[in-house]
Amino acid sequence: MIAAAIVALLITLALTLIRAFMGPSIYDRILAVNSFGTKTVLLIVVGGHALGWFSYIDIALMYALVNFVGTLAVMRFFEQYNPRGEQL
Amino acid sequence: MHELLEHYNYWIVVILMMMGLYIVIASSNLVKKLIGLSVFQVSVFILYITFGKVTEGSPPIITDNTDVYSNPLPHVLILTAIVVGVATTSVGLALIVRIQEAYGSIDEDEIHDMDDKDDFHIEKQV
Amino acid sequence: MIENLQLLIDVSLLAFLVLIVFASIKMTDLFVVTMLFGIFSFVSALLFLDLDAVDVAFTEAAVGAGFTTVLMLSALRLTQPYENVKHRHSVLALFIVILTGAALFYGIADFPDMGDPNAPVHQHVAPEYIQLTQQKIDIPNVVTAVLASFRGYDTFGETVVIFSAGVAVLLLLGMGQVKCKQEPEENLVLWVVVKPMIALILIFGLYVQFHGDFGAGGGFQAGVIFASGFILYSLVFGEMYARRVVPAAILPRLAALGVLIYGVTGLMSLLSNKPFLDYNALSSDPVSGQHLGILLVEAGVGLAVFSTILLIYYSFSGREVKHHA
Amino acid sequence: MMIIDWISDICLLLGGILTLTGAVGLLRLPDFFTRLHAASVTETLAAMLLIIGIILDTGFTLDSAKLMLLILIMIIANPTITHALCRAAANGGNTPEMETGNPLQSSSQTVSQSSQDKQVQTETEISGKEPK
Repeated sequence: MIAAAIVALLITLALTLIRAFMGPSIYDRILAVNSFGTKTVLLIVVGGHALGWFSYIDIALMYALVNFVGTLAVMRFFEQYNPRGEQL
Repeated sequence: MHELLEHYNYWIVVILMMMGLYIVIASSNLVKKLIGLSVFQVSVFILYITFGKVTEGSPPIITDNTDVYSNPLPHVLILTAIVVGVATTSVGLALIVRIQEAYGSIDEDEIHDMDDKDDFHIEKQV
Repeated sequence: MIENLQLLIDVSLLAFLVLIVFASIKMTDLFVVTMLFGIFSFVSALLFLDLDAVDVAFTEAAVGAGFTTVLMLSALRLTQPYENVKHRHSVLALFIVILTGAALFYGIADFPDMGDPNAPVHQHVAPEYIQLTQQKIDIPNVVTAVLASFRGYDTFGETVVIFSAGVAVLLLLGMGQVKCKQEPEENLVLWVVVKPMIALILIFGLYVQFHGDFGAGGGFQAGVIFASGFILYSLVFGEMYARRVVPAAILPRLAALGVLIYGVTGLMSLLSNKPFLDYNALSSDPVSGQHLGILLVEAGVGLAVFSTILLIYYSFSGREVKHHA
Repeated sequence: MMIIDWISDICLLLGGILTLTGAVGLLRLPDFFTRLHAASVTETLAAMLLIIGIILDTGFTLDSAKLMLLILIMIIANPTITHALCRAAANGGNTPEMETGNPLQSSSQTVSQSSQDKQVQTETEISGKEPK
């Protein structure tokens, strides 16, 4: 089952990446990038357990925190640059 | 086929490296050039880490379970290289911000044009 | 089965890397390129994890994906986030790239096979380091031992490089000032959630700092994580408040103090007629001397990295947007 | 022991299926808000199921405690991001597109009265009236 979960996660990553490339609005891209980050955390947990990576849980925790900070930063700076409206 | 399977990491490293180089040369936007440099940098990191890997080896953290460890030396070099890389990137970005404030543009071609015009004016005055 | 899985993960991650870079070559919106570079770092960190480099994966995730993204975004705020497509030298670049690439591909054919235990890299210094770490330093993480003890000189140099990068950014951009109009909008949900999250990030930073001897982690990573906690505070509550918690003026001093802790640890061993940075002199028992030395050095590195990173962030985000007349 | 293994397998399988459906939704649904909706499913439920599957497989150790912490972080952080993103998109002039006009406007009086909600609704109303 773990193998199936890993394959599902890899396909998910590919699909999310396609959404990040397609856009169309900047919010779609932010959503896709954030979603990509979450899926990598899951891939680390599942893959790390299956393949026996060393201290994978610390790294998964760290990824989750960094992903949170990064996405908030993207939103904050986008809001600063483009405060009201102006559809991209 | 054997060659391809044993070396696929290296192939991808070269492809990434060349893509980074392409961005650096092709794009005239300075921020994008820095991103290209960072891509180049990461490809070198992957190259080093691939060198350090030993088949069936475990990470270089000593446990009772195994005797075969991957090579710790590339890890140390790359660990510090990453942090130094971000320090140099930040200095580069600071320079770009100052260029933007001085010229009103971060496009290399436009900056060159402005410089040429300035030189022309100075020659005229002389 | 397991090997097939590993191969599958490895190959798909490499494919993702190529796809991401290929897409970001075509994009002209630099916001998007920066975000894509963030996930590029994420994926490459995952690849490092797969190639047994736990510490490197940790650093790349914290520095590459976290801080570099924030830094580039704050630089984009001060410049233009669009690339002019007309100014591209595609033909010249393609020519150079194909030429160089062909040369490199030719060179690759001579490389040793991936994971070959008899490759020249694994013959010379590395086995000694692994053996000596067990005998003389007695901490499990060989990477930390090599970083802080065997190659302490290099790491000292790198700490100084980071410190001087901070000084350079400070000279170029200044400390910056905060105006009220830059404050973020009120968002109650974010405020409630982020407060405990910051506490968690800071505790995690401390864990990484002091757990570096036993597992993945160390001063470099902990410094970045600690700084990202404060960066998060400044992003959500406004930089004005963040500067009240950690004033910008003390950051250069803290960075200098970090480098100083490292240097003084080295000087202590000079006092007892041992070489610079020989931690055996720090205690009567050589092994506990090594432990103490590594702890002090990592603390110095952590402090220097933390304050430099936060200083660079303040310099960029505190600068006013000036439009060229 | 057998039962725990079974439950773990079922959790992993369900989690895998949910991530896939979420990704397909992210790719195929027509506008931003529906995509957000699809993505949020995978970011909470599927993440929880996958990590619980791993916890059941590792047994009760320090690792499983850390994994619990990871679940906690993901459960709190991801909906927050989704909320903030939705709000930013609504402020940025991105309104949900529906065939029967904009139902947010007609139903906005009936929803709860807390000040936070009110603020969000008025903002969507304003941006909804703006010309496209």
